[in-house]
Amino acid sequence: MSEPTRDQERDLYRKMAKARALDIELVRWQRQGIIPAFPPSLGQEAAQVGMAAAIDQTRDFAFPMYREMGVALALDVDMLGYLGNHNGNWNGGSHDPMRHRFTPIQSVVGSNSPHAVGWALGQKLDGLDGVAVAFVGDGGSSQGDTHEAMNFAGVWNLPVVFFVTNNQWAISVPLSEQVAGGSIAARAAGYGFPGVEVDGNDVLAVRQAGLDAMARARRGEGPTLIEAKTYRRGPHATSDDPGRYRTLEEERRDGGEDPITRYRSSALERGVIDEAFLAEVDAEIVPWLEDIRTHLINLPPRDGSEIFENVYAELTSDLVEQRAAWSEGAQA
Amino acid sequence: MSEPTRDQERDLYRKMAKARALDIELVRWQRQGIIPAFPPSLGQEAAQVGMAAAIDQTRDFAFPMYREMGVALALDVDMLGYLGNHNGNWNGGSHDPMRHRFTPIQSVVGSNSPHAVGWALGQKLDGLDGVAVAFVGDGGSSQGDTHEAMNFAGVWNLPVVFFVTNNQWAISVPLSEQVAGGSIAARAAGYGFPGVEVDGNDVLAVRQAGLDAMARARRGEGPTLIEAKTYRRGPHATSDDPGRYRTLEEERRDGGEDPITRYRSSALERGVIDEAFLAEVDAEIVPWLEDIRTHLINLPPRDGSEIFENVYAELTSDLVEQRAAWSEGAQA
Amino acid sequence: MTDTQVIQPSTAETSIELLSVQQALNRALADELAADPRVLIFGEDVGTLGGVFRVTDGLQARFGKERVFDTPLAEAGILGTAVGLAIAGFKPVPEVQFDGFSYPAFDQIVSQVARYRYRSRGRMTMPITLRVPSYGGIRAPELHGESTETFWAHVAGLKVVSPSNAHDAYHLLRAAIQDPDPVIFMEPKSRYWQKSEVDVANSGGTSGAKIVRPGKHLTIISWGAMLGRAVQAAEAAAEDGVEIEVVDLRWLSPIDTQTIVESVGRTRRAVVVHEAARTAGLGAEVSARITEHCFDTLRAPVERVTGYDVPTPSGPLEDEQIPSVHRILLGVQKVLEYRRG
Amino acid sequence: MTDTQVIQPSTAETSIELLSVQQALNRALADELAADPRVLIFGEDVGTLGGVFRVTDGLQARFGKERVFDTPLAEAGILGTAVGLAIAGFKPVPEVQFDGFSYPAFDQIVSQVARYRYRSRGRMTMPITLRVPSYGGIRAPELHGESTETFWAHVAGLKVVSPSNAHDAYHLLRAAIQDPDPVIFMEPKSRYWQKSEVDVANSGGTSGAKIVRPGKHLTIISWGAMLGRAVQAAEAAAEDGVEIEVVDLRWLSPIDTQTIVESVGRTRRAVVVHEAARTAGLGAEVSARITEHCFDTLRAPVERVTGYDVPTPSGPLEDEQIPSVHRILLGVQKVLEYRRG
Ligand SMILES: Cc1ncc(C[n+]2csc(CCOP(=O)(O)OP(=O)(O)O)c2C)c(N)n1
Ligand SMILES: Cc1ncc(C[n+]2csc(CCOP(=O)(O)OP(=O)(O)O)c2C)c(N)n1
Ligand SMILES: [Mg+2]
Ligand SMILES: [Mg+2]
Repeated sequence: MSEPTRDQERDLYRKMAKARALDIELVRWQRQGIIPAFPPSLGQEAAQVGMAAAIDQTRDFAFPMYREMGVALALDVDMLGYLGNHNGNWNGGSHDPMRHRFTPIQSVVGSNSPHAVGWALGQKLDGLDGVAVAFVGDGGSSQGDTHEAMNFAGVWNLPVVFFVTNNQWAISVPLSEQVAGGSIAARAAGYGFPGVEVDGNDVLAVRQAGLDAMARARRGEGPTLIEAKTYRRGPHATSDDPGRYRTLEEERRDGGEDPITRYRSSALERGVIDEAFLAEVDAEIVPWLEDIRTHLINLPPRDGSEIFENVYAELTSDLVEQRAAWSEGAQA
Repeated sequence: MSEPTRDQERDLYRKMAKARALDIELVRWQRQGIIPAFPPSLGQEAAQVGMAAAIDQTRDFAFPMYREMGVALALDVDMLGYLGNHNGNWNGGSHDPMRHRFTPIQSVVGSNSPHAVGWALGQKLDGLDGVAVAFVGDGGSSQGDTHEAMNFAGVWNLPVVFFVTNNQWAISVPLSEQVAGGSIAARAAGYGFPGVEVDGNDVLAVRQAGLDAMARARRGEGPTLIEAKTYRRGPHATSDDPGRYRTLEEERRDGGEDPITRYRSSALERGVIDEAFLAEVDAEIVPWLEDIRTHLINLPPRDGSEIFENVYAELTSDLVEQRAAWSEGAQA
Repeated sequence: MTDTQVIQPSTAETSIELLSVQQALNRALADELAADPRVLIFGEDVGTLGGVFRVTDGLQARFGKERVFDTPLAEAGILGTAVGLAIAGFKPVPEVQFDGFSYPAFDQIVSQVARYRYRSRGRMTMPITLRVPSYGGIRAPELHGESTETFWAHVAGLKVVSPSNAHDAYHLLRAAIQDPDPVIFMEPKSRYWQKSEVDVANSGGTSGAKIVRPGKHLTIISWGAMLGRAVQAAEAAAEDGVEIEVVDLRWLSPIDTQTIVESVGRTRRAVVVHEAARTAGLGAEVSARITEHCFDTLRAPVERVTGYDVPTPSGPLEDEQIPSVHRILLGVQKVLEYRRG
Repeated sequence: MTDTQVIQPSTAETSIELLSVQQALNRALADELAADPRVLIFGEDVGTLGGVFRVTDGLQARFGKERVFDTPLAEAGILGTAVGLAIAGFKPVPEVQFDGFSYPAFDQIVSQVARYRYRSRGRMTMPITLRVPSYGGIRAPELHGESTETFWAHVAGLKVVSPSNAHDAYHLLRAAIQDPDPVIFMEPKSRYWQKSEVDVANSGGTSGAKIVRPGKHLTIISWGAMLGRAVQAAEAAAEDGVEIEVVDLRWLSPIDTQTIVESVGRTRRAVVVHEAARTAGLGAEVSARITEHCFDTLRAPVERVTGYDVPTPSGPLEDEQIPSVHRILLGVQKVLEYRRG
């Protein structure tokens, strides 16, 4: 056990609160037409901020899917760059993935886990002690790529943590129709490494499970699968209408206690935070959101010619010609 | 437990002996240039004949890979048709897969399991009680398709038996570098259905495990994974040279007792068979092999125009043209 | 060659209706489910939700969870399941949620769906229709706007069809489902909400290509979501007195060479328009076929107006990639102005 | 565009050696492993066994299990691992055992390997070389004799190269590994055991296409295992006084249009030869490009001599599918005899 310090706890709270606030704003901005679409993390803040707290960005590397906004935020990823994915500025986000050690957002469910495995193999070959963290969904656990990655990781005893956010839903498909056996954590035993189930709405528990798994991997003891059980409180994305597949009553019943309220009460009770701190966080959030909003709105559109860049290290002669044709055609 | 009758036991022995004899002949025929290549089942006869004995061809359906010659034989699949795969007459074999309820031979490792799942779903939808049997190798267990199939089968509680022949090798890759955790049977728990490990060199044990799993599936209780532990005593295929990756000593050590010798001793001891029966089987095998050999040698080559057939239900106009061009070009 | 008798739908009272492409597809699925008890619909979110584009809306409620159902999130598993169901005598109509998610199922489609009839010498047939919401035009994220037709058209054993309007959406989907061979059905997702007249009782023929606008100066060949822009370009050109014939290719495999060649034989000039990347796009095949058949009559090389050789961009940048009416007209102009050197 | 400086191999004493394609490839891998500590080789059976075609023979023994290693049997996992290794700064050289087994990795190749540079705006590069024993010619079973070039050539972000002889096998493989972009390296498996002269010290240039035989009456464009037959056809034609120029395309993406167009500009007639199915084969692209550039000079439509639109047959039937010298000559004759109507 590595008990968090008071500052660390405050940091956890601050990040969860910011993630929540930004998440709510992003949905609002989508309604206002500022961004075209967004997949909210509402209710997953404890899982996301808790796991991020276990990642050491001086040496580890995160392989997210598309619903890891809270992880990005907690890892101090350039949020404007990150959100560039969601406002259509650049698919995957335009944050620097090497500097932030956080890959571009991934849109093919399941395909990121083998990348984490390859990177982890690289650490082992280089004699380094970084750990790869693959973010997987309950839906993502069904994909063949996820299985192949876990098997590789097990065979090679690699420093990878498969962090499975079991939010009970893959768009409209509930866990019972997605995961045979019902437990994703239980899959790990089949690969010979530990599968840990953790209350994904308990930020301290997630952090601890994350730290344990990262330490284990760093010691060369191999992969861990963490299944953080939480709930996707919002729609799959802003375009989704959950009313078509679950009732509000079910949402209330299955969502459980809000992870932020829950942590706030406990932290207040334990004297880790106080009303003054909460007021400070609230005060911090307002201008921060406003700042992101202003920048997002003012983000200049990308020049169309960018579609020709970074296809290859150098423009091919075909692309040189095509770019010329494009610039003719663009004068519409 | 359903104890085999004396006739059933004799049948098991006869089929193992025939499978062995044919297997050895096929390797010889390959050396003689009668067939271009063959993947021997040497040492896997107990696993193959044992499982086949659990399949009821009036209602079940087998989804083999490419090393299930003993299964085909035990299921009375038209052997000349089946061997057409290996002599280059028709890829997949030209036996009637619907009549024999045994699909064409599959050459993409892992891809057959989802087919078994789909067929099993069809049984369930039709209210029938057939069971699909997917044949999987230790190597095949690594493929994403195998995982997806097991998860589907578990979620839908389908009548499928995943019969994994763990013969310790996938060409040159040993189990320890293939299967994380070391046990394929252990994977089943992660999907919420039973995983049974059975001595794949004990024909009666395999048969019993097969019967249990088939009965369970037929009762609507869902899938079972059977891991039959055996050993690939021969090369991966006639073109392979195992000396490059394992020593003869290792082969002797890891191969264990020959499954046929072992069953013969036990059956003799228990009085189920006697020397007269053994002589009868031996006498039967010789002309049977000769018959297959003669027919294989005399199998007329296929007419080249067959490449245009069965691409679609009807020849497209492109193919009509191309067949005409082919017949011009074929006059070389 | 791909002609199929379409069963008269029971619902047809007045036969012409104004439907969106999404409604027409939904109707076609419902009519097929009703007409043939072996038809099954499955995929991610196609059941309770009715599909992310609502193409399967209401079908589970009407036909039950045994006919219309959700699967776990695994495209290879979905297509592999379709193969098994086909062996068991069903007519599977699986969906992959977006074009780019056909890639995880590529092996099952190419090595299994396309070849099972061949491998089994006609004994195991694959009357599978894979619905693929396709092409760009909705500024979606990466891999949600792919034009995959080349991949399938190159694979023997598959048929590929793509409607450009609601009427064809209805009839071609029914024809695809009734087809004894596997069909990749590419839905123009940017047209889902576009309404036009559908005559459910009279298909007007579901085989081959269709001349959707006659003309005599030049032929544009296109399909799917691009067809509309081709017609707009033709309308714009008409104002300048240039009469463009527009051929809706519809079946991308097998290609109806005859209709194309007859048209270009008359117009002597051709432009092929598609969204997919240029190199090895289906436009190359169309171009090669036209040249092979019309070499003497062609007055200019066949012009290809296509996406560029870049990964399909997402968001607003997508607009740079998809041929605009302006770009189509530039291509037309180039062909019209061509003079032998 | 694909030009790369090839590092002088340390082993070169006398610079010309007689090597088989398999030996040349093995040598190239050894020299790259020796020259660059970031190069890694992995795949099914490439380690202890040295590959089913022995292309990686001896490399594990020489460079160790950390540089040359076996993987579990899972192609998507292999390519996904390559992506992660590339992010970690390695130069992965994975193998899929046979062409048809690239299909299970299709998604990782097309959606990940090809796009990571683009997606990350150049910050995460993919210097991956995927070795694919390719094409037919050894009468192997199904899916062991596929010609997959169209699939890759259509995908922006990938390069595709295929040697036709031992010299190019050596130099093109080294160039591919040194290339900063992902390269699909299609090895002509039927030529593995064919020996020819390799000048390890002098590549003679690794970029673009190569005119391997000059001629003035007609140009044949081909690549990989078919190149040899194209040359044989040219030799046979020469006996009748027909001088055929043979272009070895080598890089199937990006295509060296200039070399092709210059050649056809001179010869005025062209035949493109490949094993892959005809429809949407790379021959269509080559044909379209030639016609676009040489419309005025062409004396006959570009002829395609290709595999038929059937699943690649296996065993002896494979011979029916792969263009024979006779079929190439029929194509040549057709073009030579073409007269405008
Ligand atoms: C390979 C693939 N198939 C389908 C989709 C479409 N899709 C996007 S998100 C999603 C559900 C994912 O569920 P889960 O993994 O549980 O993650 P969550 O959305 O709950 O965070 C689906 C089906 C996709 N992006 N990739
Ligand atoms: C998808 C795929 N990848 C690679 C191969 C090449 N290959 C053929 S058999 C084999 C090993 C299979 O091992 P296993 O599943 O254990 O079956 P066994 O050969 O032992 O019966 C390999 C790699 C293949 N046929 N299919
Ligand atoms: Mg989920
Ligand atoms: Mg094995």
